[in-house]
Amino acid sequence: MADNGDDVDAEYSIRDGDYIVLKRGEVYKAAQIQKKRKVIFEKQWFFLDNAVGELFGTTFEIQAGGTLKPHAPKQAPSAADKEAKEAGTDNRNIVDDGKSQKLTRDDIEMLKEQGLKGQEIVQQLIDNSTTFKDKTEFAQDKYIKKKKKKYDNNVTVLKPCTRILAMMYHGREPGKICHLRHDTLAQMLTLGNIHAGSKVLVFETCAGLVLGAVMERMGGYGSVVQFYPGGGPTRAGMENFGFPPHFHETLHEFPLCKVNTLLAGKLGAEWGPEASGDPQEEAPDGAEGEEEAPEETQGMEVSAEGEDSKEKERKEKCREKKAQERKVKMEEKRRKLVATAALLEGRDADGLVIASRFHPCPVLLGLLKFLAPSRPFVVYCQYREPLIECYTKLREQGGAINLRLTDSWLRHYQVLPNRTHPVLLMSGGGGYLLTGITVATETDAAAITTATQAKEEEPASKRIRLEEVDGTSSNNDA
Amino acid sequence: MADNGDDVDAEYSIRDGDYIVLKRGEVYKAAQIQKKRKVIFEKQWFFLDNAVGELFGTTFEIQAGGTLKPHAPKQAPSAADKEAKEAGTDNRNIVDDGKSQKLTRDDIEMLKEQGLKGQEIVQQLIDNSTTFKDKTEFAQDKYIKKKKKKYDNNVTVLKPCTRILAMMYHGREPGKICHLRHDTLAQMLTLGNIHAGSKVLVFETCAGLVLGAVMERMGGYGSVVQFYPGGGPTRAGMENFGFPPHFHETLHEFPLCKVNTLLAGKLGAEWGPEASGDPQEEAPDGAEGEEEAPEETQGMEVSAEGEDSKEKERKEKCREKKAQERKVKMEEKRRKLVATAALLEGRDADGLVIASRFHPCPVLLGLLKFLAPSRPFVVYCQYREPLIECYTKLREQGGAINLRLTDSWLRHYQVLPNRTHPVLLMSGGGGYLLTGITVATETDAAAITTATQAKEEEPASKRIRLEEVDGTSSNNDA
Amino acid sequence: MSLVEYSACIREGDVVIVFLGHDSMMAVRVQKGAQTQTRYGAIRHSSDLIGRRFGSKVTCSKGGWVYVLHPTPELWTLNLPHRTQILYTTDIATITLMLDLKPGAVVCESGTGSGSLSHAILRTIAPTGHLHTVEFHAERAQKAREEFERHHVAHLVTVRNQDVCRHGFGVVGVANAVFLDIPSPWEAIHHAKSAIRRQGGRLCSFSPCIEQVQRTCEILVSAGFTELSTLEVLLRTHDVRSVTLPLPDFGSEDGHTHTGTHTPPPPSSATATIKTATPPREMAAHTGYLTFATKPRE
Amino acid sequence: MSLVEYSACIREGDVVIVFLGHDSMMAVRVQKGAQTQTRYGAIRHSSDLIGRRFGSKVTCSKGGWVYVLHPTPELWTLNLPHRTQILYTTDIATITLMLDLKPGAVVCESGTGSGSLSHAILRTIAPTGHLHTVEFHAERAQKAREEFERHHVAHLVTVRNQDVCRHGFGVVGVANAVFLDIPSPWEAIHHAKSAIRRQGGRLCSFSPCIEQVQRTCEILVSAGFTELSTLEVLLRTHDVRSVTLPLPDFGSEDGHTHTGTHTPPPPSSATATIKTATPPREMAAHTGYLTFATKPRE
Repeated sequence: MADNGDDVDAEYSIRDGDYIVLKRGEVYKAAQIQKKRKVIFEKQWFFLDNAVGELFGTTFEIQAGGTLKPHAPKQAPSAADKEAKEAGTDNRNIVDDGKSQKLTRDDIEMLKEQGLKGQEIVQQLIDNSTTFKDKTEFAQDKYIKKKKKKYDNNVTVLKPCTRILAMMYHGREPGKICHLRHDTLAQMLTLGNIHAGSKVLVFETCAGLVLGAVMERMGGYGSVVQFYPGGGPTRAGMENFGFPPHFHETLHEFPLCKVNTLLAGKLGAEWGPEASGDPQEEAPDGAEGEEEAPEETQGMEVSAEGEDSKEKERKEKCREKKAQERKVKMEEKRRKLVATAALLEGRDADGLVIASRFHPCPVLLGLLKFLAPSRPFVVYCQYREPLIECYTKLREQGGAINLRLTDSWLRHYQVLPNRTHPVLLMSGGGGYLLTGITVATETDAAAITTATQAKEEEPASKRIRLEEVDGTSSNNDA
Repeated sequence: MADNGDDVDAEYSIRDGDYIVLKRGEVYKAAQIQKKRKVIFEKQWFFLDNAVGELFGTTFEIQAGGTLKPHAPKQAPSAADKEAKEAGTDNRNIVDDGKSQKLTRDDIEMLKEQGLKGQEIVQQLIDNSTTFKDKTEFAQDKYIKKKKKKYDNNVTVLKPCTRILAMMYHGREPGKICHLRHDTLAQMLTLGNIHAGSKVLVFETCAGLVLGAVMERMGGYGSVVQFYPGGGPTRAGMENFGFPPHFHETLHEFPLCKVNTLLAGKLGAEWGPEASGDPQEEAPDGAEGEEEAPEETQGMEVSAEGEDSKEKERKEKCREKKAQERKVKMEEKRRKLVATAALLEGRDADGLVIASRFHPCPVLLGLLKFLAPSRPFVVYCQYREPLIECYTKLREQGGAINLRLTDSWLRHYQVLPNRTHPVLLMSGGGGYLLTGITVATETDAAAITTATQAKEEEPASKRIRLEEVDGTSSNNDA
Repeated sequence: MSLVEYSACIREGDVVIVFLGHDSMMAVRVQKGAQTQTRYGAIRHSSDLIGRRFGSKVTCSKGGWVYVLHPTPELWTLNLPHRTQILYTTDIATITLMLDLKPGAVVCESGTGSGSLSHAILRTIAPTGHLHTVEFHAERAQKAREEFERHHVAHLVTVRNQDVCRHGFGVVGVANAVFLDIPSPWEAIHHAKSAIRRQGGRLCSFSPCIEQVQRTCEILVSAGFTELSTLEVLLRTHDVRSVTLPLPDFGSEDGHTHTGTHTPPPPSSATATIKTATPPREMAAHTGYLTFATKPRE
Repeated sequence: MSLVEYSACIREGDVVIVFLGHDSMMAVRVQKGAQTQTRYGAIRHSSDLIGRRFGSKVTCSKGGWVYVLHPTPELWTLNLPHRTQILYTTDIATITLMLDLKPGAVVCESGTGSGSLSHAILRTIAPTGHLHTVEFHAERAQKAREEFERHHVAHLVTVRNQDVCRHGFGVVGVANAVFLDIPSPWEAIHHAKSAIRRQGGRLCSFSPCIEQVQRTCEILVSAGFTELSTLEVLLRTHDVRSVTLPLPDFGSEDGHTHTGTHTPPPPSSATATIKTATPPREMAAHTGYLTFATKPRE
C-alpha cells in the first residue's frame, strides 16, 4: 500500500515498449517507446531510445541527430514556465516600426551555436525586444508562446493517465472524442460511481478514451463490457493508457447488433456450447465485417486468375489453412461472445456509461435493460436535444429516477502577483450529461429471481469481497 | 448640457405624482407618490407624503405611524452595508445548543424602545451571538440578511431608470418579463443600436419594461411603434419610468392583427381619411376587445330589466351619450391607427426589438418587413429552440446577415479584503438573443423608390439632423 | 452494503437512501424492529427493508411509496449530516480526475470535515489504496471514524485528529496525492510535500477566496511544485419541459382578424409546443477555487 | 451618415462597412474616384457606393458581391484600427445600461484608447449629451479627434490629452457618469468624484486583474461611493446547424442484423437529423472585471 523505497522506482521507470505521453507546455502527444523509431512532435523529430531507463516525468533536451538528453530533475519544467515579465497595461507607448527586436537572425544562430537552450534564447529575445515591456500582458503571452514554440527543444515524458490523455485528445483531436471535455469526463466517472469490483457497461465512440478511463478507475478489478457497433470495438485510446496485461482480462466486448437476440433470450440457443453454429454463415455478419473483409476480397481476386496446378495446390493448402485459422478464430470469438453474454444475461450490471456519436436515446433505452436496480447511468452527448429526448422517454417509461440533464462550465485562472485574472480563453462548452439511477419496475419480481440465480454464475472478479468488514451482519442477509 | 447649480435640484426633487422606486438592500419596488396613500414594502407599510420635496436618492427611516423621516446624506446606505465581520472559515467550533444568542426577545424590545435603529439592532445581535464569529462567511451573510430583513426600517427613494426597473422586475416577478435578465436587456438595447432620432419597432410582452427601456434610450427624440396582440398594448412597466409628457407623443401603437392588411396595402383604403369606416363594425374586433368588453356587458344587463319610462329615457340618453363617446373614441383610434400606419408604410424603420412569450419566428418574419435595409434587429426568447428556428428560416429566406444566436453569463463578485470571491449564487440563465442586420433583397429596387418617397412624409421627429456636421457633403447625395 | 462495493439486497446495519421524490431523499440506518417516518407514512425496517433488493419500491404505511437506494458516495454527499461546509460532487469529480486517483492510490486529506470528499476518495482508491485524513476538530474526527465503520470502509482509512499546519499528515513519502481544504493551505504545503512520494505526485488545494489561492500558489512555486493550475467548474442542471408558445395573429389581408365567427378555428389561439430545457432560476456560482500542482520527482 | 444618426444613402466622405461574409468585414471611407480591393475584386466608390442605399448588395469587379452597411458603434468596434486593447460590445452594453446612460447624459471617460466605447457612449447620449474623454497618449488622442470628425460626432465630444490620475477630466461637477479603463483606477477616483455632479451619479471601472479591482473598491468605499458592484458578463455565440446522428442497430431477435439483403432499407445506416446550436470551441473567458458604484448626492 504505502511504499517509499528504491525498489518501487521500477514502477516509475520508462521501459522499452511502454506507452508514454510527450509533453511540451500545454501540448501532449501519446506515443510508444520503440527503439530506433522516429517520433515527430511539434514539428521536431527525435528518437525515444534514451528515455529507456529514465524515470517518468523526466524532461529531455532534443539534441542534434534527434537524441534525447535528460535534464537533471528540478531544473526542468518549472523554471521554463516562469519568465521575468513586467507587463505594460496597455500599448500606450508602442510604435510599430519593425525595429523592436534588436537581435538579428544571425545573432540568434550564434546563440544557438554557443549552446543556448530554447528557453534561454526566448529570454534573450525578450531582453532584446524594445517593445516587450510595453506590450499588454495578453500580447506578451502571445509573443512568448510563439517564440517558445519556435526555439523550445525540451520534451517531457509522462506516464499516461486519464487526466493527461483526456486533455490531450480534447486539445488535439476533439472531433475524435465527440468534443468530450476532461471535466465532463470527470463528472461521468464520478456520477457513474465507477470503481473497482463492479461490472460496468460502456458504449463509446471516443476513440477508446472513455473505455480507458473506466478501466483505470476499475484498477483491474471487476469487469467491463464494451458494446460496439459495426465491425469491432475501437480501443486505440484505451491502448494509450498502457494498462498491465491483467487489466485486459477484465475487458469484454459485445456487438450492438446482437443485443436484441440476447434480450430475447435466444443468443444461448443459437450460440451456446450446445449449438455448433456454422461460422461461415456468420462471417459476412456485421459483427465480423471490417476486420475480415479485406482478407476475403484478396482471396477471391487471386482465385479468379489462371494458374498452374502446383500454384493451385499451394493456393488450395493456403486456403485450407486460412479456413482452419478462420474456424479457430471464429470458435474463439464464439466462446468470448458466449462468455460476455453470460455477464449480461443476469441484467445485473452496476453501471452504464454512454458517450458516442450515435443518437443516445435508442442506445440508452436498449442498454439500460442490462443494469441492476439502484445503479447509476451516465450518458454524454455533444448536443442538448438528443438528451432532452432521452429524458422525456425515460420519464414516460419509468425504471429510472433522479434524472439530471446538466452541462458544465470550466474556467482556468492565471494566479500571479498583481496579475491574477481568469485565463483569457476558455472552451465554449463541454457537452451535456444525462444521469440517473435505475429502480425496479413493478414487473421486476420475476427478473429479480433470474438475476439472483445468474449472480452465482458470475466471474469471481465481480465478487471481490472485503469479507472481514462486510461479513459482520451476514446472519441478517435475506 | 453641463450644469452645476442649485437650479437643477428641481430635476432631482421628488414631487407629488412622481413615479419612484423604493429600495432596501437588493429589493426594489416601483411606486407612485400619492399623498395619504399607504404603501406596503417588505411587509412594512408607510406613507410617502414626507418624501415630497426631498431629493431622489434620499434614505428615509420609517417611523411610528408610517411616516418617513429623511436621513442626512452620507450617513445612510453605505454604512448599513458594512458590518464589522470576522468570519470563521468553517464551522469548526460551533456547537449548536440553541443558546448562541445572548439577547432575549425582551432585550431586543428594550433596545427598540431606546430608539435603536434596525442596523444597530442587527449589530447588537451580532455582538451578542456567541457563534457568529465562528460561522462561515456564507452562514454569516445568511444570518445578517435574515436579521436585517426583520429589523431594518430604512427605505431609499430612487428615480426610476432601466437599470433599476430591470433589476426590480427580474428579482420580483421574472415571469412577467419572460425572465429577461438586465444584462440581456443591455445587450438588446446596444445591439439594436437604439438611440435618439430613430424609428424603432417594439413587440414585447414584458409588462412594458422593454418598451420603457427603448423609450429611455430614445430620450423623446424619434418615434417608437409598439405592436400589440389582443385588446391593447401593455405599458405598466413603461409607466413606471415616469417619462415626461413629450416622450409619450413619440409613442405609437399598432395592432398585430392589422399587420397583414397593412402589408397588403389595404389599410389605407379601409381606414384612410376618405373611407368613413363604421366604428360599430369594428367594436367587437380584437383591436378593441378587452378594454371595451366589460362596459358593454354591463349595459346589456341593465337594458334587460323592466323599467319605468323616466328611467328608460334617462337610460336612453345615457346610451346615446355613450354611443357618442364611443364614436369619438373610435374616430380618435382610427386617426391614430392611420398615423401609425403612415409610419410603417414606408418600410423604413431603423430598429426592431422583440421580447415576448409568443413564438418569435412568425413575429420576426412578419415585422422584419417594416425595417429599412442595413438596420439591426434583436429578438429575445427565454428558450433556445424557437430562436434556432428563427435563425434557420431567416437563412433560408435571406434579407438578413450577421445572424448571431447568443446567451450570456453574469456573475457578481464580493470584493472585500482577504475575502474576495464570486458571489455564491447566480442566475442560471439570462435567456437567448438572436441578432442580425437587414439587407436589401434582389427585388428591393421597387421598394427603395417607395421608401424614399415615404420618407418625405415622415414626422419631423424622425429627422433631427445635425445639419452643421452632416451637411458638408450633401452635394454628393444621390 | 459498503460505500465501495455494491450489494444486491438490504441487510441489517446497512445505510440505505430512501428516495422520496424529486430532490427529496434521506439516509436511513437499517435496524431490526425500527421504523422510519416519512411524509408518506412509516417504513418498518424488518418487513419493508431487510431482505429487499436495492432499488425496490417500498409502500409506506399511509399508502405512498418510496424507492430504497444503495448508497453511493454521491448519494451520501447529498444526505450526510453537515458538520461543516461540504464539498459537492462537481468539485469532487474534478478533484478525483485531476489528482489521478485510482485503485491503489495513497491519498492524504485535510480536513476531513463532514467526510463528503473522503467517501468519494475511498470509493476510487479501494480495494488496495489508503486514505490518511486529518481533522483538527476532535468531535468531527470521531464522528468521521464512526461513519467509516458503518460504511464498511474503515480498513481503507486512517483518521488523525491533529492540526495539519503544525503536525502534517502523520505519514512521510507515501502519498500519490494530497488534498487541502483548510483556511490557510499555504501553511500546510511543506507537510504536503513531504507526505508525497519522492517519485512525485499531485496536490489539490480548495479555497473559497482568491487571496487564499494567491498565497497558496506563491508557496507552491517556492516549494518546487510545478504545473500549477487554478480552475473553477460550475455545473448547471436543466429542467426538461414542454413549453407552449402562442402564435401571433396578423389578421387576414382584408383587415379582419381570424377571430370572427365565420373562420373557425380561431388562429389567435393557435400555439406551438416545444420541448426544451431551462436553466434554474438560481444556481451555485461559486464553491471554491481548485488549485492543482505537481510535485516533481525528487 | 453619422455614427449617431442613420442615413438612407451613401455619400462621399462616409465611412461604410463592407460586409464580405461571415465574420469578415472592413470599414471603408468613401471617396470619389477611389477603389477598394476585396477578395471578390475591386469596389469603385463613385459607381458602386456613392448614391447607393445602405444595405445594398454591391457586385465587385471579379463578380463576387458584398453588402455595404451603415456604420453603427457596434460595427465600428469590430472594424476599427486597434491602437490599444479595446472594449467589446458585450461589456459596452453592460456599461451603458449600468451607468444609466441616455440622451442628454454628460459622461467622462479615460482612456479614450481606440475609441470603441467612446462611439457607443456618443450614440447613446446624443443629441444633447456630451462626452469628455481623456487620453494620456498624444498620438492616440489626435487620432481619436480625427475619427470623431469623420464620424460627424465631434460636436458631442471633447478630447483631452492629459494624465487623468494627475489632472483629472478637465471638468468639475458636470458628469452623470464616469468610466475608467486605466492601469491604476484607484489613482483617479478622487478626480472621478469631483467630475460627477453634486446631485450624484454613477461610476464604472474596468480592470483585467482582480488586484486592481480590490484596490479600486477600497478607495471607492473610502471616497464615499456606495452600491459597489463588481461583475463579469460573458457572451457565448452558438453555431446553428443540422446534425445527423446514426441510430444504433441492435439486430433482430433471431440474431441477425438488419443488414441482410432481404430486409431493405438497411437500418444500420438509419439516422436522425436534429437542428441544434453548438457553442464555439474557444471563446473569450475574460476581458475585465466591471466595477460599478454610485456617488450619492453631496
